[in-house]
Amino acid sequence: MSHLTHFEVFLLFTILKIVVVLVITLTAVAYTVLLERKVLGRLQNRWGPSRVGPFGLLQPLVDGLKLFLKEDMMPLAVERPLFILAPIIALSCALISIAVVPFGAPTMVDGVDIFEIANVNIGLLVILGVTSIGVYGIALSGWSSNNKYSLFGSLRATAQVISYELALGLSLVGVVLRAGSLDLRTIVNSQAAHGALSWNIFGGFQFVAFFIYLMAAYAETNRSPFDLSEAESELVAGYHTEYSSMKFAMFFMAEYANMITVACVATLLFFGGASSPFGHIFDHFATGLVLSGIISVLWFVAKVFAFLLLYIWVRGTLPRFRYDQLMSFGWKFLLPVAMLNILATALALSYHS
Amino acid sequence: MAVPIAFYLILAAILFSIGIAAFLIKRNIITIFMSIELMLNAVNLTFVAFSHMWHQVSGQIFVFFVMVVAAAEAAVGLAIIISLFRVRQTLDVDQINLLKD
Amino acid sequence: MSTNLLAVLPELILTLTGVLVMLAEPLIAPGRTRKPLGWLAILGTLASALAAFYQLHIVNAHGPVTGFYATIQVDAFSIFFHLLIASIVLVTLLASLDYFEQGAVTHAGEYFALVCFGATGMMFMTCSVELLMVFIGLEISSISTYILSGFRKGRATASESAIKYFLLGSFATAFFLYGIALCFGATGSTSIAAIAAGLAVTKTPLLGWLAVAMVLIGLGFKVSAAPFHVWTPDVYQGAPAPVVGLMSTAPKAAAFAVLLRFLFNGTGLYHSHWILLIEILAVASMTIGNLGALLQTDVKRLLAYSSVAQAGYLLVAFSSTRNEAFGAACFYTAAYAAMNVGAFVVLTQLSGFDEKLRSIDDYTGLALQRPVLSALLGFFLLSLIGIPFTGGFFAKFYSFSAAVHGGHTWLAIVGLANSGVACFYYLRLLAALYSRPLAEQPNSPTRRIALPAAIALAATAAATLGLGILPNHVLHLVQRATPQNLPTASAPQLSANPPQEAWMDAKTR
Amino acid sequence: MQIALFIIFGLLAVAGALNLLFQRHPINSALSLVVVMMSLAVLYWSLGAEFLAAAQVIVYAGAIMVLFVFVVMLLNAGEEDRTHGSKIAYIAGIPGAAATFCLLSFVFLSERKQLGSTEIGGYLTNAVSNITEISHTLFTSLLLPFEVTSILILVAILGAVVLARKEL
Amino acid sequence: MNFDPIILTLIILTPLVGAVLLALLPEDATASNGSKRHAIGALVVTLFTLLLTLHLPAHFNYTAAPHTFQFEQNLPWITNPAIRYHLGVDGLSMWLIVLAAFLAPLGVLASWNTIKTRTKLFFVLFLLQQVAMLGIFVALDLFLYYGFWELSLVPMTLLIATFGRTENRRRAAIKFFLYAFIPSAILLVGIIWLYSLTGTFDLPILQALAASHHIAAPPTALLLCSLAFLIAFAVKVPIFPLHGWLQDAVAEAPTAAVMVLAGKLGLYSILRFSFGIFPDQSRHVAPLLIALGAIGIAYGALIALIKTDLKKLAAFSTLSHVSFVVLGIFTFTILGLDGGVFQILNESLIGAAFFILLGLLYERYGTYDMRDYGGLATRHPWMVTMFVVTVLAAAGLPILNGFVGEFLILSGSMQSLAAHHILWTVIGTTGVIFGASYLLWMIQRIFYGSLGARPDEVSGWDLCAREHLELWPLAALFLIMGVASPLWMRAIDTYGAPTANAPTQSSVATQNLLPPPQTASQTASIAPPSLSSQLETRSSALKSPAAAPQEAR
Repeated sequence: MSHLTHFEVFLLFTILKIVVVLVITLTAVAYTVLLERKVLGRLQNRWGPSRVGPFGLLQPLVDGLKLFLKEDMMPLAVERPLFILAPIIALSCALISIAVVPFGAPTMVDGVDIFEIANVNIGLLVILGVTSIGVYGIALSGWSSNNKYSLFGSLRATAQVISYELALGLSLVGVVLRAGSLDLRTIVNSQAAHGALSWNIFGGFQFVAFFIYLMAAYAETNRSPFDLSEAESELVAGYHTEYSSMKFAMFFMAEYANMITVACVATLLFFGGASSPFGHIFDHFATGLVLSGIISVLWFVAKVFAFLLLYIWVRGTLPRFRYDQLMSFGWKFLLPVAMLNILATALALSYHS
Repeated sequence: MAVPIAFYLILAAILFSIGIAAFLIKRNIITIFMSIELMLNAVNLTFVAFSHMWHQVSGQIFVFFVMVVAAAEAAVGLAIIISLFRVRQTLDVDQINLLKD
Repeated sequence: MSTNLLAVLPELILTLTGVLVMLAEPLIAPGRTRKPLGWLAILGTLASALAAFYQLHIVNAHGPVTGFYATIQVDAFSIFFHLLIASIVLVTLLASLDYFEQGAVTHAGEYFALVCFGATGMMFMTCSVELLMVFIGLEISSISTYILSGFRKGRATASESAIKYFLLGSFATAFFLYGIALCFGATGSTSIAAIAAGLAVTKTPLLGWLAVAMVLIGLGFKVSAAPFHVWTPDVYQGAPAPVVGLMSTAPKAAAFAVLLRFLFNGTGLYHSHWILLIEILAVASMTIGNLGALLQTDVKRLLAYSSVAQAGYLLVAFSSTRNEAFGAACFYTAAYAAMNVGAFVVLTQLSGFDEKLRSIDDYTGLALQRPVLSALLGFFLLSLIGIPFTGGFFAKFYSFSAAVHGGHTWLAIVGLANSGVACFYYLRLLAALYSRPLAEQPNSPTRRIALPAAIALAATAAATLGLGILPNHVLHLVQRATPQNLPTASAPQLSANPPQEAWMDAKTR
Repeated sequence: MQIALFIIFGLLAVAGALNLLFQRHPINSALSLVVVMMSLAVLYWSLGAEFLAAAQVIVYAGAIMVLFVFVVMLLNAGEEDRTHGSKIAYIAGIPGAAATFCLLSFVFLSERKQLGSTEIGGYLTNAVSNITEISHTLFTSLLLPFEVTSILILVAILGAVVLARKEL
Repeated sequence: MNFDPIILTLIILTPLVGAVLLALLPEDATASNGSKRHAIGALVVTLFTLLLTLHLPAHFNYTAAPHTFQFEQNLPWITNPAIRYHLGVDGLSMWLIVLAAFLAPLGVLASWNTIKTRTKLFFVLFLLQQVAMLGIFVALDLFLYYGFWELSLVPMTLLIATFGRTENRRRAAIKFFLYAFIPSAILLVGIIWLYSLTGTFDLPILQALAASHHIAAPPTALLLCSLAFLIAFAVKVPIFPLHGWLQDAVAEAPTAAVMVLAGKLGLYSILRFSFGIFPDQSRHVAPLLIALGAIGIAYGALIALIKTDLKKLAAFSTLSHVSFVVLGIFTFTILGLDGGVFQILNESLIGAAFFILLGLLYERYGTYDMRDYGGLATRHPWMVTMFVVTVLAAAGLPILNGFVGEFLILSGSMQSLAAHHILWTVIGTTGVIFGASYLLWMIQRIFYGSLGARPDEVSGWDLCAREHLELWPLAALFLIMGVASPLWMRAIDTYGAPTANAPTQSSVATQNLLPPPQTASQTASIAPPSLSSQLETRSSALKSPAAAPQEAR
């Protein structure tokens, strides 16, 4: 590749990374759905999908096919442009935020870090920003549907997302304070020294922050027990009542992609990201650059997977909140606690230094 | 290729002027409010451009504060709009005309 | 006490008071009177005024104090405005203690807190020498007044007043900000001292001029100088009377303080340029304000236009030399505050929470039923007209003579002509008050004025009279208070140009 | 790259602003404004203000404008009517805005040489990163405004609660 | 104890304190026919004031040199602008003060029964009016004077607005106020302009400066400034074309207020300030003023002839009378000036008596329309006597006071024929004849002939004791002043009026040759020794304010 300029290499690698990550993410999305259905099934003492393919492994493919091939219904009274735009916003925002996630140890090939699409020194802010844009998808879908259930759903979702974004952001401040940076790699590195002991959640005493983050993230992704925007017992299907076929699938994918993003962020911020939980103890087993890179990626994936399981587990066990409970929980409990956490962290840090 | 600072400033001026025009022309209170936000954004761009020019970070900090203030203003403004709508059931400025001689 | 703490002491006390009021609010059962909160706020304001006196003591002994990396500068000028604002707030709070008892307002606690916070913002405006700080202070004061003006919720006029104030106020803020941005562009700093230094060497003077114009537009809105006064009548009409008393004086005083500091200390170099704009503003305000007031039948609207005109008279003072302009403008602010707050306190007392009395005709013969209040209102109106030996007279006198000394005799003449026109509409109200109604009503039992309101009235009347009889002391104080730019801790950008070389270095990095 | 970014996103911003002006439904205007803000975020980034770019997206596009959209949806605001008032406003507004623009751009163009030009990323003083420098300034020389902003926010919260709360 | 330095302050303060006390005194709600306690209070206060003022003629130095003031009190008050609390009287003002204080209790008595409601408000305002009037007469600082001048407007406006007779009162009040206020704003401009030139508001200093032509300004500007003064005073007098407010105000105002409405304030101000500070300029416009005065005499009398409303008739009669004074003083002869000053006193007394009498009629019959009256002489013999005495005094019957004034004025006007056309004297003299005719005709229509439109309502109630008390002192004064005028002239002569005979020190032309003085102190050094020493003493306490702004710059 010597005839390529540095910039062209960079461009090529980037495109390649995007494609690969996109494919993997979408596949992960599909199989997260399957995972959810299976785990939920087991939790509820039933089998879950099991007919298509071995253990139902082909189910996501078939579901996808079905959604693609179904007739795309467009109700008459909708605001057409926004109605179409909404799922696109939702999905693209969900996918874009993956771009700044470093899912492996820094591994340079031709001067390009192959385990992270874009190295931005304000990666955390980018994620927050992009996810905060994602709410437009939900808001607009409900409004453009011209359906009162949809509108209610999207109003709820909007209010909920705005409310919990505060707690979410504040919960991350402690981590940022510890790392002294918004760069995700730096944050990961700050907790890589002694393995799990130096993870923010343990060594950094950020378990309160993690708890808040978890709550807020569930609310941000409109997941149970905070899935009020699509509470089928009250609002039919909430903001995507009027959606069908591909557009519905996009919302669906957006939700699961968001889950994955949240899981990634949690991993990065609280669980040492792609670093090994055992610190550098086993480093000598994987001395090669690529091997150590791949192992780090595996650690990362494992942690994310654990999170996804937690998501599903929570969904299987916890009942849905009432709307006012949700709001007062966010404003009156999470927010103050998050502030106290910041205060405590800052005090502790200043004491240490 | 380098872009003259003046271009950024003119872009900001365009946005600011459109904001003024929208403030005067739009008839929906919320949209009027939005045009104010547009004007603030134009100012922010000016600040950032000058901050770049002077290599002074204080311009960026000013923008940061403008954002905070804009958020506070949005909260209050929208609350006022809601309380107004509760009483009047309209958002049209031409119908918000009880206060006249 | 550390310098920083000393520098923000009055503001700090007011903020704490506001917070305390908010914290104490839930302790009072719903439906119970919120007066204790009001008293708490009053005590806090008093404490803040005392703190300002303490500052004065320090400043007298050791000279001006800067704090927080020279973002604020406590000098006699700022202390004067601190005291003025504290007094206005004090009077407003006293007058509104009972006001909120009359109506079914459940947010009296929040009202008191908001007044305290708003006053904090205004105080910060007057002592900041960093435009960012000015901006924050301005926003605190503006936002709290937006809210306060819509405080009689459920009344269409209240919300309407609030939204109009809010929209036009924010619009003005955008201009103000643009002005600051251009200042920053011309000098590379937003600190007033640095701007003054930077403008002397800037290579982009046009930006500086534009900046001054934009800031003038923005602050022109805030002080309701014509042609940026359009919000004033509507807002004053719809807002609760005590709040109008507050917002027609305190934020304006603060805005004028900013204007003084910015124009004379910051962009004094461009005096010859902005003086033209000031002249236009002054003439337009006086003329439009007075002509507008002539056509009004609603008393609050009338006073709104009158306040536009008063802003014009005040701006006349700016056309003079530095020291004199400061003296005259500060004196005017104080006198205007005394008489205008007084007038609105009387309106509050006469008209009650529901504001039964709206048009001038509603006031016919009121002097016969409420003699004391009417006499006071008459006195304040006379002061607004500018009868000698009231505060209003000397305010105008100093302002106009400042203009004459500054070589703008024609401005003083326009001002005088306007004062003549102005007495038409003040008199209409005054004559209505004192003319016997067509049908002699039976003597209705005179409502007693509550003690706090009586104190407020006595204070404003005494201040108006005092400024009229002994203007010297105040004038000396304010003339002494003319602030100087102190050298800032962070050295201002003194280069003529953006640092191109450094930038080149950076590029090659 | 700088010029490409500037042209693309500058045009996008102007288009968004114009769309805000010409759209009659508030929600469309709001979305146009979001477009403007996002474009500006890119421009900020190109001028070396990464932190602001992110803040622009998070605060402006992600919070403030969402609030706008939320209120539009909540109040179910419809399209605005063409009224007599709007005609007057057209007559007054367009020339006023045009005059402002002409004045501003005249000044900027005439000072163009003095103002210099930009380079992508732009560098501030030799600080490690934009955020470090911002936070350093923020917590030293501009500490007071930062602290006082809390009062501002307190006031805003207080006001929003007072005004928007339904009376029983 | 020597009261001299503080007597003037006491004179002003007494009614002021009285007003405050009355304001604090609660209204007597139980009294059926209106509360009397405020009336009694006001009477006590005004009588006490009168007593204090009598100190002045008793201790007055009748041999004092012209241009000197007695009973002076000169304290620094405000340094920027240099306002001093400077009071003092001379021959011009001394009797006016006594007169004003003398009329006040009569005014209270005249309002005894007519003001039934809001007595408190009425008497408080009345006393405030008294304060303002006395203040005008004693103030020697231009600014202080202006303050009292403006203050005099307010209670009067309120009195008219509140106690006006008809529905027209609000309009009349506003009209009165505007007519008085706008010119006085011009006056203020003049005062301030003068201040900016000389750096002082102090009248004696200004007079000295003016007399020695040390006011550095172009002649035109000085003339304009003098006109600003003159216009303000002329409206207050009122001089002929500026009398628009008089008719309405007189028609509306209650008797006690009307008694002080016109005449003496404006005329005194012209004599004191226009003549004092602008002797040359005043002389310059004298022909015009003489003409206006003469026209005013005739015009007022002629209009009075055709008026049937008594109040309006009285208004025009007042116009006619004050025009007489204008005619007199602008002749700039000793005779004319003395006569003018004397006539001010006369006019006030006669006017007061006249209005009191009209008030009595109104009190009984509730109308001012002359056509409703007739043949009252038989029912009210005392009243008709008083009416006739007053009318004769007004018409200038020898041995009554009016004669002295009119005679002096007309002869003064004859003396100064060089300065103006004889026609004006002739017209003025004709006015006297008209004056006599409408007054006598009025007597004839009211008191003689058949009973008027409502004969059945004619009451047999002649003057009661209180009314006698009001009128007899006046009637007695008419006579005393008529036969013993030197008693008054003695004091008036000490008023150093600028007469045509007095040598003018330099002409306007030479004035320009003088180096323009910059400050008061500088002026003092240029001025002749005697003057400069005087200035030195006066300005010793002054911090030459004209220089102050320059320092500030």
